[in-house]
Amino acid sequence: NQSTTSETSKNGDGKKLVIGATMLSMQNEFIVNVHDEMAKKAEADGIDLITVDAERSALKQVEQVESFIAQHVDAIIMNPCEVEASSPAVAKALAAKIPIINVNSETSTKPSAFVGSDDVESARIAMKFIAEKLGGKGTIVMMHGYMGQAAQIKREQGAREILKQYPNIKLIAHQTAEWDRAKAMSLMENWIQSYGSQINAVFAQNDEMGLGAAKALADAGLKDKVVVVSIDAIPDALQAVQKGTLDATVFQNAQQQGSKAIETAEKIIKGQPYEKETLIPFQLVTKANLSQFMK
Amino acid sequence: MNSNSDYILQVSGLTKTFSGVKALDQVQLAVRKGEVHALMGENGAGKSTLMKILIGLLPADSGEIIFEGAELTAAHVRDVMKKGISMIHQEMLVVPELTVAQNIFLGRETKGKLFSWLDDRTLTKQAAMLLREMDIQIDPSIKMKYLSVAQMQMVEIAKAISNNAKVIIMDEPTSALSEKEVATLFRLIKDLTSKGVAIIYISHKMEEITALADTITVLRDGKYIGTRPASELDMDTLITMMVGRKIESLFPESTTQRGNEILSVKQLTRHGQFTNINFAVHEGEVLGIGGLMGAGRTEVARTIFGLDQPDSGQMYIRGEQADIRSPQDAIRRGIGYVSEDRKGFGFIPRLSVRENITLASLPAHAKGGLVRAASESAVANRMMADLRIKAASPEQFVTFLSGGNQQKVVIGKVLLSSPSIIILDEPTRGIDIGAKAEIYKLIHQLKEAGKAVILISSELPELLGLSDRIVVMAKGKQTAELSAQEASQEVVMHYAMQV
Amino acid sequence: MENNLNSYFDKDSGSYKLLVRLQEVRKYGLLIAFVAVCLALSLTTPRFLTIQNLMIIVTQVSINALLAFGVTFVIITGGIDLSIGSMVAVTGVVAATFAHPDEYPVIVPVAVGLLAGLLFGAFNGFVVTRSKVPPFIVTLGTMTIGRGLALILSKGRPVSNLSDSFNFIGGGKILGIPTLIITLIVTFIACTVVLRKTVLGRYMYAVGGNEQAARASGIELSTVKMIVYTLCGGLAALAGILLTSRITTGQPNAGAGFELDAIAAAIIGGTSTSGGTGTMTGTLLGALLIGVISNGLDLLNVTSYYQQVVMGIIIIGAVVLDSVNQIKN
Amino acid sequence: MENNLNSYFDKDSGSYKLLVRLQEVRKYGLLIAFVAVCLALSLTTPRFLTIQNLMIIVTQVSINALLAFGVTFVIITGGIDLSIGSMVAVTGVVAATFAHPDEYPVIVPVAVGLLAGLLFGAFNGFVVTRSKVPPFIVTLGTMTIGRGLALILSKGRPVSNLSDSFNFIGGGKILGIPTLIITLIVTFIACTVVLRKTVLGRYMYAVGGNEQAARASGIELSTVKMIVYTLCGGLAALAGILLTSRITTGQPNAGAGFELDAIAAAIIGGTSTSGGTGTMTGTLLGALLIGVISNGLDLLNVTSYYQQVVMGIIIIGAVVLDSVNQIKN
Ligand SMILES: Nc1ncnc2c1ncn2[C@@H]1O[C@H](COP(=O)(O)OP(=O)(O)OP(=O)(O)O)[C@@H](O)[C@H]1O
Ligand SMILES: Nc1ncnc2c1ncn2[C@@H]1O[C@H](COP(=O)(O)OP(=O)(O)OP(=O)(O)O)[C@@H](O)[C@H]1O
Ligand SMILES: [Mg+2]
Ligand SMILES: [Mg+2]
Repeated sequence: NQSTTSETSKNGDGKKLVIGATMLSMQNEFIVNVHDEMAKKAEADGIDLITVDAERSALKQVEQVESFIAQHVDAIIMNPCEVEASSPAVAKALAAKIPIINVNSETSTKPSAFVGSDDVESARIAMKFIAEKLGGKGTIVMMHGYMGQAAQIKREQGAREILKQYPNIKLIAHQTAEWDRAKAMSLMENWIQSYGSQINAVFAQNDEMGLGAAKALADAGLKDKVVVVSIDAIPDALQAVQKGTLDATVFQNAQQQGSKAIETAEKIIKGQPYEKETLIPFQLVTKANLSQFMK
Repeated sequence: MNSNSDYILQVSGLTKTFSGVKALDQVQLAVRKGEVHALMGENGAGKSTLMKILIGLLPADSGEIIFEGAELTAAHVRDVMKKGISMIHQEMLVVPELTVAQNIFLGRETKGKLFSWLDDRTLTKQAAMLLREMDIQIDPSIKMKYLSVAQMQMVEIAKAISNNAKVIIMDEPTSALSEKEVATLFRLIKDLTSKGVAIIYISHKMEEITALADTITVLRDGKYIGTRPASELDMDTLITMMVGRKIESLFPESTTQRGNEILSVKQLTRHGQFTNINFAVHEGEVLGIGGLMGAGRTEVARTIFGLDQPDSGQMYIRGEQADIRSPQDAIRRGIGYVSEDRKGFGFIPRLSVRENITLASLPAHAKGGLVRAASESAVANRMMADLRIKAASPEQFVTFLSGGNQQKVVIGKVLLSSPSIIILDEPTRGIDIGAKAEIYKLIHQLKEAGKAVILISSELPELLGLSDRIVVMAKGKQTAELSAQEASQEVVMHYAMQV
Repeated sequence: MENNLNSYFDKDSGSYKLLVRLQEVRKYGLLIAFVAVCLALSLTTPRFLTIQNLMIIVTQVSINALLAFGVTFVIITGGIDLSIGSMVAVTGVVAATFAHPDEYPVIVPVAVGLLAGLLFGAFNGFVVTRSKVPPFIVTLGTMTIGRGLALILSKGRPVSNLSDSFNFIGGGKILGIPTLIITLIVTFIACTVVLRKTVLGRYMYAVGGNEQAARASGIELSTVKMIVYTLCGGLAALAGILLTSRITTGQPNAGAGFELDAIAAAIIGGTSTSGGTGTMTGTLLGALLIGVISNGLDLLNVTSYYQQVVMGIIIIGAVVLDSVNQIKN
Repeated sequence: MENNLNSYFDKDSGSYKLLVRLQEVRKYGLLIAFVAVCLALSLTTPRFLTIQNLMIIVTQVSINALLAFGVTFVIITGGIDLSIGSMVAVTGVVAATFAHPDEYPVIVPVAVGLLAGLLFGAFNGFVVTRSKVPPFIVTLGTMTIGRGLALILSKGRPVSNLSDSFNFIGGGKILGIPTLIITLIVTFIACTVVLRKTVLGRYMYAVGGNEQAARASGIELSTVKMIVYTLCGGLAALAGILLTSRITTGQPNAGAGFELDAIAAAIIGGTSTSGGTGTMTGTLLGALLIGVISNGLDLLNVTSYYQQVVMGIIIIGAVVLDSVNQIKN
């Protein structure tokens, strides 16, 4: 079969390993970071990394994996768009006997290996921080990502899990701002009109929206009274935490996810023992521990 | 009047209002089997509106239509056509991307059932037969957009006739035709009437009315004026009925001497359209260009005006060689062009009369790019008055004007760009007798004012009546240059048919 | 004169042949562009011209092509449909809801999905013909409505766990040929026949080419438009069902942005947004061109940011090449 | 005859007044729809009709309105510009790159951003006028190209850490009025003047209304089109700079989908996609309508899925109401 012949050929004449990677969206800063780490690691190990952008479309992702299979790459790294919808890609790769590694998030069909973290957990961490900060009592609003996308669903799930434990925290409004800073700003402005000083905290499902909400609150002179927490720990968000405009963000380790993904792929190709599941924990970032995350 | 059974079609009390303006006011019409019933009236009298209501394209506000003894009011076009009325529309209603055959049978392919199979081969064959019967030489399998205006018009005629209608409405069917096709059409009409088909014929050409009409109904400003047997009407009475006043002689006598040569073309050639065209025009002169359809006259005019580029040959303006690459060049050098296709090249439908009239001379009414509204309005109003443009206001969209008034707007626009050479391509196409006289007078005034006029016309009386010299073209070649004395209908036709 | 006209009639005359050829050249222009791109790719990457890769391209193109066929009908009549992407989502979610294993036979989700698409399309047609609202706004509105509906119906979550027989529809192979390719070919033929061989197709051209002329010929404009939007909805539903089956999930946010790709395919293929012209062959070629470029850029491992730049340039370039070949008016 | 004509000219006559009123009614139709929506909102939520909230709405609308003004120019000439969203991103990223604190005076990022937009727009105009490629395809191509460029220039990451003076441009207030609102008003007036009072504006209508007739009137089609696309680029740049300043970051994926909103505003405002008609007032009203609905739905805390459905229905509804008021044909 194809993958083994290519393996022998490369082992024989030292031909470079080829890994195909399909990323959720190369317009998302965190994903770009993961990818850059992958590229760095691949370069260091002398691997050819072919990257394609699924532009958040599971269909496109499935097609891209098909294309990788047709090209007989040695391994596939997939940053899935969807839990279910990206699953056929995994099945297809496995059927073609090409190892496939999921990075960052999961699919329902089990891949050869998984490197990443569980999005539900990130939201739990963020919401728990809010709950504690409010002393288990208050009113909050939540900003969703693009509705129906895996990250949105999971982050909503995590947040609601925690909210159940705090019956005195009331979610008075939740709405999508489509991961977008400008849209989040407008949404927050409208909420301020509606609820004014009623709002005690904002949970935004990503930093972009968190930053937009923080800006709107600051413009309205309410920032001191409202807790804003979001997820991803992009550089802007870290800056904002330092300035105090953002109360906390949740750090996801792009560096580890990226390099571990390549590492695992290499191990599988070379037939070495490997971790079936590498879970990289989230970390809450506040002013207190900020220094260890600032580059 | 006579008993109902004599009439195949009876209209009474028809009223139609467009955005507050009454286009038809209690109009009546009664058409007998086998007659040619001419409908006369000035531009905007409401003739087309009446016909569109008859055929079911427009709803009437009130009134009654009886066809073959049965009510037809508010019927759908398709039903009206099935019942046996068809119409040749004033504005050419063709689908350019479909072939001639497909246009002819549009709406009637295999009885028009949406999900039935098309048999284009049969359609094309039938169309070929039809066209041959009618003595129209057009390839039915060619796309409509490749035809000249005249050919399209002939296809429209074929389409209307092929419906086996009992009443055929012809709204200015000859406006794009030259003598030869007109003769064909007349023969067809004679055929049809002899079989009992009634024709409602609308035209602004008096000769045609004289030659064809059995009965004449006149409308004026949307009101019914009267119906008379053609034999009882003399021209003057008819014109008075239509216009409400008398018209002096159509072609004014000229006393001007021609001046210096302004424009000359030498060996002008555009491959596939015309070859080696040579002529000159002088100040105070009207140069007529005659020929049959497809002779290439429009193409020569377009080339002089810079809309097309010549392949070889030169143009000289006041003795200097002129390289005209665009209409801007032409306008700058004092050339004005009134196209034969006023809808296509003439006016902007959704701009007002004022905005259309000043379009080619707008910079003259602007300062630093800003339009000076007062100055613009003043010239527009003056031109509207000069040309007697009939519009509800200078702010009315040109698309809502009648054909004749649209044409006047286009002429007004060209005149305002103050040209010294004016090319008029079929300037009186579709224009009523009153307006025609005004345009003739205008041509005369231009000539008296020392302008050079190039007049392209398929109406021989007009060409002969106005031109000082006539160039005749046939199949893209210049076949004659005649002085006013030499020229007569026969002579011009002789050269126009020459190979 | 007689000779002149007869020579136009003479089918063997040079000018007649030239004219006919010029009418056909539009297609060739695009074909040349397409062949040129394929050739360039074959030369630069050996992986391009393999049966397997070509099959992948056609499979990948098929969903966009189905949508493009539908929107070609609409554009030919002078309309536009921006809601096709949302229809993909709605119909996909609806079909998926009925496609869980051991609930209904596989015909049920397919039928219900198609019905949903036809109804959605008919609604578009209804609003377009009954109101004087431009189709652009109507379908922009229903695009938003449809997206909302898909989210409501699915409660914002992907609908998964679909039966194997349903997943076969868009993901299986028959005699080694992916079902998507088979569906594409069948639909292409059907659409071509409708457009070229039926009275309905003729009326589409007539309505788009000159609405007034069509009306004056007794063609019921609103009927033709209703059918066309409904047809477009049906094709979008087909695409939605196939997509859902292919990714084994009904996704409420599937199909976002598909409308632009589909419209692009149609227009690249020579359909004019002003109506009255267009062919299914052109649209198919347009969709294939987009697919080939996107596949080729992936094969050449062009970085995704530069891919977008190159894609844009090639699309413009292909149509430039096409229109250079075209006769002026 | 004479009398008759004079009565037509009589500006005090009933029919003249009626005619003018009927030509104006289009605007009123939309205005009625707009007022109706506002009224409904004022009744259902007391927070709607407060100065502060109205100010917020106008602020939120301003970026879309600027884009819509630009695209109105283009649509009036019979064109379309799909690349405006991408231009927002490109110009925003470019401006942000020069807007870090203590590097250049604030005029530099603004000037460079505007220049980038003008160049981008001019490129659109150049390709549209030089090739026979339909504007839809050209700007679809440059939309993709622009998005790629923005990503390349920013390396896919937001460009942040901008100077306070730059952040003031779109985020500050002058005498209590947000700079965005001021810019909106000034731009609106400027665009209205260009369209209604200048030779250029007249030529835009002429080119869009009947290209051939405009050409035969001595209007240089390509010049008018070049200017129009360049203008649209300039306005997109303005929007991009303001957006970047408002969110204090240059985002490579900013402005995605903005083109649809802007075109929607223009068309809701009565601009016809077939060219030759449209006003800036209409476009502004269209943008405001969209903004008010979106604000109102947030205030009423309508669930996001239903928001989309309601938004779609209201947009169609408003334009239906508008066209019911319109004169037929
Ligand atoms: N759709 C319309 N909207 C508004 N006014 C219209 C419309 N159609 C026609 N009119 C007006 O109705 C009147 C009658 O027009 P109609 O076209 O019937 O005249 P006509 O007698 O056919 O003139 P012509 O000889 O120039 O063709 C004119 O004043 C015209 O401006
Ligand atoms: N069926 C046809 N197919 C292709 N070209 C044609 C056809 N008929 C005419 N032409 C071309 O079009 C030109 C004729 O155009 P047109 O009829 O406008 O000429 P014209 O002399 O201005 O006639 P008119 O009296 O109608 O103004 C001819 O030069 C001929 O080459
Ligand atoms: Mg008429
Ligand atoms: Mg001519």
